[in-house]
Amino acid sequence: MSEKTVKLIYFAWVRERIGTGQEEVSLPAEVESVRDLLLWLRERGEGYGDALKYPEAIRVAINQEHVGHHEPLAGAREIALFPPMTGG
Amino acid sequence: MSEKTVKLIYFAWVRERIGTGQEEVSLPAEVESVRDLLLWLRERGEGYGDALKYPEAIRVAINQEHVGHHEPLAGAREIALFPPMTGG
Amino acid sequence: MGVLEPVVRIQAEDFDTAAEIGRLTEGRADVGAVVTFSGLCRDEAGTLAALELEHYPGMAEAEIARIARQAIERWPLLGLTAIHRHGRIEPGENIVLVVAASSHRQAAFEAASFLMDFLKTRAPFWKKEHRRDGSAGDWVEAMEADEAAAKLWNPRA
Amino acid sequence: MGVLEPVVRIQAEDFDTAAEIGRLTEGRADVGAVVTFSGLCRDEAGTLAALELEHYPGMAEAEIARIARQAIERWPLLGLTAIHRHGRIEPGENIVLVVAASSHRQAAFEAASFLMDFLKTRAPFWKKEHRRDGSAGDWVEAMEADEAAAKLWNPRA
Repeated sequence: MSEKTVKLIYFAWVRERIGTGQEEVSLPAEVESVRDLLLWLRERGEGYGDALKYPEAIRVAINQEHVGHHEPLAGAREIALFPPMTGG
Repeated sequence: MSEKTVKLIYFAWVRERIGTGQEEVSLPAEVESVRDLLLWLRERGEGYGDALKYPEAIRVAINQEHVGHHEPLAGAREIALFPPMTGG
Repeated sequence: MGVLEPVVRIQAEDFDTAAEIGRLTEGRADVGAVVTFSGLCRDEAGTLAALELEHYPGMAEAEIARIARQAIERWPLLGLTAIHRHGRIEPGENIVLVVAASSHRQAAFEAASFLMDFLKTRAPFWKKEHRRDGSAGDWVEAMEADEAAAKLWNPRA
Repeated sequence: MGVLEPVVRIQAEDFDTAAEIGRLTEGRADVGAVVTFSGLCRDEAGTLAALELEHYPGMAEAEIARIARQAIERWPLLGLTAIHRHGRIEPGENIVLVVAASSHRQAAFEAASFLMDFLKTRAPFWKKEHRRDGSAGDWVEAMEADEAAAKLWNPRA
């Protein structure tokens, strides 16, 4: 039943749609992977639903490193969600 | 029997071996191609023989454009002989 | 001599390309080739007022340094610099600079090109357009061509 | 708008890379990518005192301009500059500069690389080494790798 607290950070249109740049959340134990997190967050409200409507379009970094959607969340302190990058 | 006068220009070790940077020469009518010129010049003296011992190693420009060894000399006013380029 | 450490900077202010070349070449005579890439903000046929560049502080530096270290492993480099600006950038202004120094030109060209392809697809930066007509700007969309360019460096991956 | 004319200069004095980038980018906002290549004199592990660069006046400019026009035909460039020095050049000093500007990075990278490969193999310049120990210097030999690099741009030729 251990809930874990992580810092979520959002960028670009993910941030705009969710309506905040970052927040602390307590994740239920059954949210084990990146994909689980995206589906769980999507149900948190309209902004989240709008931002995460197409979860496969969302890029994710755990502790400031890119990860795939099957990555487990174990050890995650900081999880960032964002659209594909457009730097350079 | 028409002899034609052309300006010959030499660079790098071709210049050093021949011992001059440029000269005017009258070419016999039978010297028709670049290859003919290289073989004819090679017989003009020791420096020339030394510079043009391996004619296939010599690069040639006619009127300041690179040409191959089969190029005819017709229309040539300025013919330059030099080793492979090493600029850049 | 240890492994080369790349110079990586994320900054709001403009950079000085000549100074960055000088930093990699001055006081040494083993560098034979320096390639620079400067990326500039285009005005999109006059419709763009500015780009707003958002980034992920901390990860932006770390990710660019990771890409730069991959380039250093892959090519015999003598210097490697990557500078990426953030904040508001107007048409004609610089956005990004890469400088690669090596003994020979091929390594410098390839490393600079590699670094740019991966900066485009892996560095956490996002561009938002501010339009000259005042209309709400869009977020620039990632280009599939950039993904494809990055993938070409690892054809078997 | 006519066809782009390349900037080609053969000179004894050093060049200013930042000024040459500025010449291609200032007062316009359609340039998105600038690639520069600087070729420098290496000291060959401390044995070299200087290079003496001989060139064919007239043809050097003409040939570099021909190569530059080929690049302009082949890639959508917005600016192209090639500067080659002659005379005595010491280790650490600049020898050659190429600057290519385009809307997008691939054209700028490829055009700069193309120009360098052909400068190496077609521009009428020759390097003589002056050795630090005062011994008679050799003429630098052309490298087969440079010929091969140039040929790769026209695989069917």
